[in-house]
Amino acid sequence: MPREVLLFAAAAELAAARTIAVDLPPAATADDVLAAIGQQVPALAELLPACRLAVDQTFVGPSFSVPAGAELALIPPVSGG
Amino acid sequence: MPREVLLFAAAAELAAARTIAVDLPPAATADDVLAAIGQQVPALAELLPACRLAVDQTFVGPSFSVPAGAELALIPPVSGG
Amino acid sequence: MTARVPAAQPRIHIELTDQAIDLPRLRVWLRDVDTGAHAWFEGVTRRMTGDRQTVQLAYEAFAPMATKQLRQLAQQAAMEFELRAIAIVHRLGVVPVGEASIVIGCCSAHRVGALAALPWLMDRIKADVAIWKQEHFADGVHQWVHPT
Amino acid sequence: MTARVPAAQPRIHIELTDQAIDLPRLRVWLRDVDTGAHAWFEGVTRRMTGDRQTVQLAYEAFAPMATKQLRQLAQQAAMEFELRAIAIVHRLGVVPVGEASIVIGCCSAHRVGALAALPWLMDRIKADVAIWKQEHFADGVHQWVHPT
Repeated sequence: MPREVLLFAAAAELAAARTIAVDLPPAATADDVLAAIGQQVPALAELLPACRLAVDQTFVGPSFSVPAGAELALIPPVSGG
Repeated sequence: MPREVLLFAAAAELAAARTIAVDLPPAATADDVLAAIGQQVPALAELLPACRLAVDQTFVGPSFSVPAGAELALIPPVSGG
Repeated sequence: MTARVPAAQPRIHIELTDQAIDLPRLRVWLRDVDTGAHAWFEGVTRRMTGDRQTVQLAYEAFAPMATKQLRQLAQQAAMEFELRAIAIVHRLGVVPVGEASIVIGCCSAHRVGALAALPWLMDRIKADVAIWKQEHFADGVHQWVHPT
Repeated sequence: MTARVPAAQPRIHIELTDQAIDLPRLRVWLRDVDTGAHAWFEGVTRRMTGDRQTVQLAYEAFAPMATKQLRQLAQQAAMEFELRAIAIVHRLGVVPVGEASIVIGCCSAHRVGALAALPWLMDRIKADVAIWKQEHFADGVHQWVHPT
């Protein structure tokens, strides 16, 4: 099922897009989401190991099970302050 | 020989004076100065153990030998900031 | 009855803005006659990084997430350091050299808390809050900063 | 030749004043486009100490000694924390509730130095600098504060 993932900063620049759609298996984990992003958007592959997934604006660990309808965001290394 | 000692804050209030004169032996140490103050101004005796002596605006240790003509100041516990 | 007045809830102000940060206005907001210690940090765009000259920085945020994170950090800091008020303002978009990208102000009854809160907050903001900095150098290069 | 420009001497401003401390003016003085981190501490007369209400504080200094001590501390802090500028202003005489008795501002290229300098300086100022505080309580008592 296609799910939308929000992109920011370097990730948005590399993908030349603010959002991408990825195909996820049912009951996908955060790791599945990151893997799907790498497969479908090769331009992001190099940055991906440094990124974290945020689900509904909260960082989640690799085995977190992504709920249906949740907002997904790829968070590259932050540099605010 | 009489030497002038500057007083501040609680010490000035207890002595009801901004300066006092104390008699010092020749080659007096800082400890000699403090002892002389205690003897000559009993009102300061209780506060004295908490005070430090400053010679020419620098704290000195108990055995520091006080030069002739140096400025002496009794420094009660500080509370700036 | 001489019941103690319970400690007031800490006041918290979180703001993302594309305008210059108005520190004097924040000082008025922070004012509190029952706190003896007020501490401030301003992170400013500096001209030189090593031998390289910066023309400007530009910040981008995932605004709802960054706001939520900053609020949580402010609440944690208020508890941990007994702060009575805390303001965190981050500027987005272009921040020219000499202007502030972030201002944090906080106050507590005694100095230790307010002073310890600032580095604690800055470390966590730089590690986790969904804000990104793009550096524009005088040599024409611009790049997203990836902290090492 | 690509010789490094040697680090500039740190700028230092030490002031004892019987006027309200003008923080905006100090911010202008501290400004430096080559420093990314500006940190400030304001010590303010607070209303309550435990259950006791303070009406005002009054500060007295051995001014030449205090000035010399503050300058030495500022120089040490500048070296230890790689500060590029540092201002320490202490108010003397009456300081009403809500007004600042001391303001310290400093700046450095990176945040760690400027933030670490403030508690370092405050600890030393409170331990050693020849300045004394007299507390005036609402119940009519006034007393010299002797830190315990």
